[in-house]
Amino acid sequence: MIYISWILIILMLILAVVSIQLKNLIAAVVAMGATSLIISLLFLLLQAPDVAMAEASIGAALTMIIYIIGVRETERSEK
Amino acid sequence: MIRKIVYSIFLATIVLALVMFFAAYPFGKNKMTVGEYYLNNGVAQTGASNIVTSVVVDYRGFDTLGEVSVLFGAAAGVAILFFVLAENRRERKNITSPNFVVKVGSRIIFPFILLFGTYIFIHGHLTPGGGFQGGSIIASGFLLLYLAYPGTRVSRKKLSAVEGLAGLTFVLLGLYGLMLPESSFLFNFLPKGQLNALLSAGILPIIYIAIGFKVAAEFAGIVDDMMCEVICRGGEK
Amino acid sequence: MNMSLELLLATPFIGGLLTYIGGKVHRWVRNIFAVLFSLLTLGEMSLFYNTTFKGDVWGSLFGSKLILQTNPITWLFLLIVTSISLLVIVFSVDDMKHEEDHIVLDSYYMQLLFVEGAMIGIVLAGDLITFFMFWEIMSWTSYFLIVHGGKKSMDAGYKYIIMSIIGAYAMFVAIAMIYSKAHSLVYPDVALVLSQSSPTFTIWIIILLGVGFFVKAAVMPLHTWLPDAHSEAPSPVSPLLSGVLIKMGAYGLFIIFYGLMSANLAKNIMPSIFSTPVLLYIVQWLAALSIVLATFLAIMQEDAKRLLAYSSISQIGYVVLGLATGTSLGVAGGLFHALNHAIFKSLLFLAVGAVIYRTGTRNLSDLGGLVKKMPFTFVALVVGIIALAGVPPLNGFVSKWMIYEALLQKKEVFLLIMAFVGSTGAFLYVYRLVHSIFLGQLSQKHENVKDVPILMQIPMWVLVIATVIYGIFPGLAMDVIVKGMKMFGFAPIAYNLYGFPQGSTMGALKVINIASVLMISFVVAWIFFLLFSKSRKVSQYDNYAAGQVVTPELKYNYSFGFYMSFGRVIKPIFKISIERIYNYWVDAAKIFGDYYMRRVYTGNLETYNSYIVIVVTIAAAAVLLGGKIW
Amino acid sequence: MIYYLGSFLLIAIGLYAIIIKKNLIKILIGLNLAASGVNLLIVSIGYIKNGTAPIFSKIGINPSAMVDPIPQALTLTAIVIDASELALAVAFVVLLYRHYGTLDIKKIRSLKW
Repeated sequence: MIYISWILIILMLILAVVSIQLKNLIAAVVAMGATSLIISLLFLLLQAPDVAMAEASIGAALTMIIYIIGVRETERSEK
Repeated sequence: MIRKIVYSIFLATIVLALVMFFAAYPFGKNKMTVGEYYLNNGVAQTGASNIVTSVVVDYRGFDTLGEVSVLFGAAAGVAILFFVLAENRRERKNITSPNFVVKVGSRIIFPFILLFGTYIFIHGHLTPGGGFQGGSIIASGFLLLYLAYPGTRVSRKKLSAVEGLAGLTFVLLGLYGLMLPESSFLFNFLPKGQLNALLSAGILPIIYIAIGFKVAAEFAGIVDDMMCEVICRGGEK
Repeated sequence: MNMSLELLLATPFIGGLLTYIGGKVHRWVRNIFAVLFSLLTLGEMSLFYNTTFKGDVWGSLFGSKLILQTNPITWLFLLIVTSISLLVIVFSVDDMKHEEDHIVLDSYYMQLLFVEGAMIGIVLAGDLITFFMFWEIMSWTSYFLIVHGGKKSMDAGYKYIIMSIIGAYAMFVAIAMIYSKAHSLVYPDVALVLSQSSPTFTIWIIILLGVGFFVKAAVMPLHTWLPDAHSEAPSPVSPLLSGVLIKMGAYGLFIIFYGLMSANLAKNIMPSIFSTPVLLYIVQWLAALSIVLATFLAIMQEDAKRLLAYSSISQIGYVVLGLATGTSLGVAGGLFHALNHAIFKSLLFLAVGAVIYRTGTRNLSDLGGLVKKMPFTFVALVVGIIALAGVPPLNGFVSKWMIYEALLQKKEVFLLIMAFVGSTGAFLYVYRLVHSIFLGQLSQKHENVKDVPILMQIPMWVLVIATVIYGIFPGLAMDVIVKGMKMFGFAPIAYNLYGFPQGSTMGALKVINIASVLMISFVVAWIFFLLFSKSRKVSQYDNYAAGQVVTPELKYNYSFGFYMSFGRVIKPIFKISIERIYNYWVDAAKIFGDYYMRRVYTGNLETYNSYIVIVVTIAAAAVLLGGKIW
Repeated sequence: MIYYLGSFLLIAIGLYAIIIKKNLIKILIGLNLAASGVNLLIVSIGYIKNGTAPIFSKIGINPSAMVDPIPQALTLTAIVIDASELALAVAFVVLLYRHYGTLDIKKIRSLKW
């Protein structure tokens, strides 16, 4: 069981690095959303279902949409 | 490049310090003091089976009030930024209409999302979830609606009425507690009821429902402002 | 006599809401509601006449009971609040017509009624929580009233609310300190705790509460909000502010000096000067300084409402001076002067408001010669200034006389001289007011000015009649005051309807006699003036100025810099201006910001971000080196 | 322990983005990642080995086998605040872009002197 958390955390870190290194901002934002989703899984593993729900619905969904709208209104990619 | 190296050293220091600092708090060991009290007495004192809820709404209810106010401030800030301060308004963009499947699907799913969100915040004191989660789920339902039908807008007046009423409920319930002889803000004056029954835990579900409405209205407002910024600017206002 | 106090308190608030809703229907519904509800409040209030004591528990907060109570002293202040509010609302109906936005007007009337309700709450409060709650409601609603007056009033209101908040914080700290000791905030409990705790504690409480009341009463070092707020507020609001709102500060001082802290207590915990406890003595001096300095400032004003505003500071100085004497004569004089000042200052502000309504200006040098155009307003203003200057038979005389007498009996000669100077100076500035507005030459653009509509005249007439009645029959007010002061442990003063009989604590005084002597001498002087004057009447244009023939367009009779020569004499006094001290600190802060803070706040986002990381790194390094952050 | 390490690294990655990146959206992403890392750290402090969620879904659950509810409650509010603040920040970014035509913080210089 403990490997699940190892795998998830490593995946989370990789996604985080990807999200700050990608030049395409939409892709970066999506990677960040995926990071949030993995964090919400980690919350579930940490026996925090309330926080997991909040992170999944707010951190992953709403925040990502807000970012996407923001990117749409500005520039698609980092120069 | 030197900047990157220097800052990397800084960050390494920070991480190292965190590791050192948390060596004193080993992972997975019991280190509760206040939490233990809440776990042991929470059910008897608040009647809610979800202790997180009883902490959020009852023990630390005042913090939650402040937090909801921050949320309100942020929502108001977004609205102000986009509708008051924005000077150069742009032309209406051509949004490609979503396809038929998305439209019909969202029309079918939307009520269920609302129902699901409502379920989550009504059962906030019994199961995981509550006002924040349910509210944001409802807001994401509205988001779906915006995506499927670009150009639809929720009436701002109704949103602010809902939001204001919910906030007022929260504050008035809290203030009523001050008027009672026991006298504390958010005093739980209703009967606690039976554990794990829907109608239990006194004022906790009422407040969480109010929070749910407030969060839903505010996030829907934020999303509405944002979407409107993309879609309907220049056309309507 | 079964009126409940809650109903009295609730009437203006409910009325305010109904007025707001009524405004959605029609503006006359709103106006009639506003007038009716304030009339109703006045009627309910009048039922409490002669009630010696009545207390009601209306709720509880923090485990402390919330109490409403009434006694003759509160009745006196209720009379001021409700009657002036009613008149102001009646006056507003025509005066605020120019405001087109009906939502603004609806909320204006609502706020007027809310201010009235809040002040009723302050006066009726029987515990400090109720007091503080309504105090805050009063501060905020009156702030919103002030900012109705246009662009400049925003700044004035800002100043007002900032100072009010500072005062309220001081009060709040005091209340919290009391609560931590007494666990109850009902007045008798507080008095008990104050009498048992250490002198330092009591003195701190008095100082902290006093700061809050001083701000509101605009006693000298804390008065800077008043001239701006009073002059920039809409003209119907100024009488409410000046006549009523600053009296709440005086009422608060009365409560702490004689309600929370008995006279003996003050004498026991601190040394006395002239048999006055030292703190009260300081208050007396501050009040006396307010009287003199504000009078001088009022003399130098060019703006009619600003003149009256400074005059308010000086007159509230009399009230506070009287209240701080500690003798029953002085306190009675102070309370009586509070009533009198409310009446005549409201009258003056309304009269000036009427002039502004018709001419659109309040700059004294632009006005003149309006006596034939606005005779009613002229009469009202003249009555007001005679009362203000303290000439019998009008009402300012008796109360000032009582304060002088109290000071004389305590042999506080300096304060007496200062009070006299203030009274004499009052003649100067009120003469300026009546001369510059009504006498002199009529400006051509005011040829078509008419007197104000009847709804604006009625409040002035009511106040004129009240001025005369309370002037000739001071016993009417003394009746209430003496009865109330008995409850606070003061020795009764002998009085009768016409003044004071022989053998009372002060000498015999019968206003009618003095007034008739004055009248006769006035008539005699007039006759002499008519018979033996050597002046010759000429037409206005039969004249020349600096070699130029006077034409109707040319305003010959400028009244700019009216007291300039007097101003030169008193100039040294204004070298040290309190506002300048405040401004000095503002400038110092600005310079500091410009020269030093800009080095830190460079405006570069990267810099700010690196600050965050550097600070966190320093904290981390502290952890690594010391093992603990603190 | 891996949770601690993961959250530390997440915080570090977020801070790295905040100070090194020049793009405003990237800075916000970094902020968001750092905030998530802090949330994860706080919740993992409250974890107890083999603990259950702090919900008395049946009568008779032993309270001492439950994880700490307080970090969870605090994190719950923190997440909501993060989201709303970031919405505000995005609004600011959009307006800044309108005004300057760029997202590069090097080029947004009008506050400098």
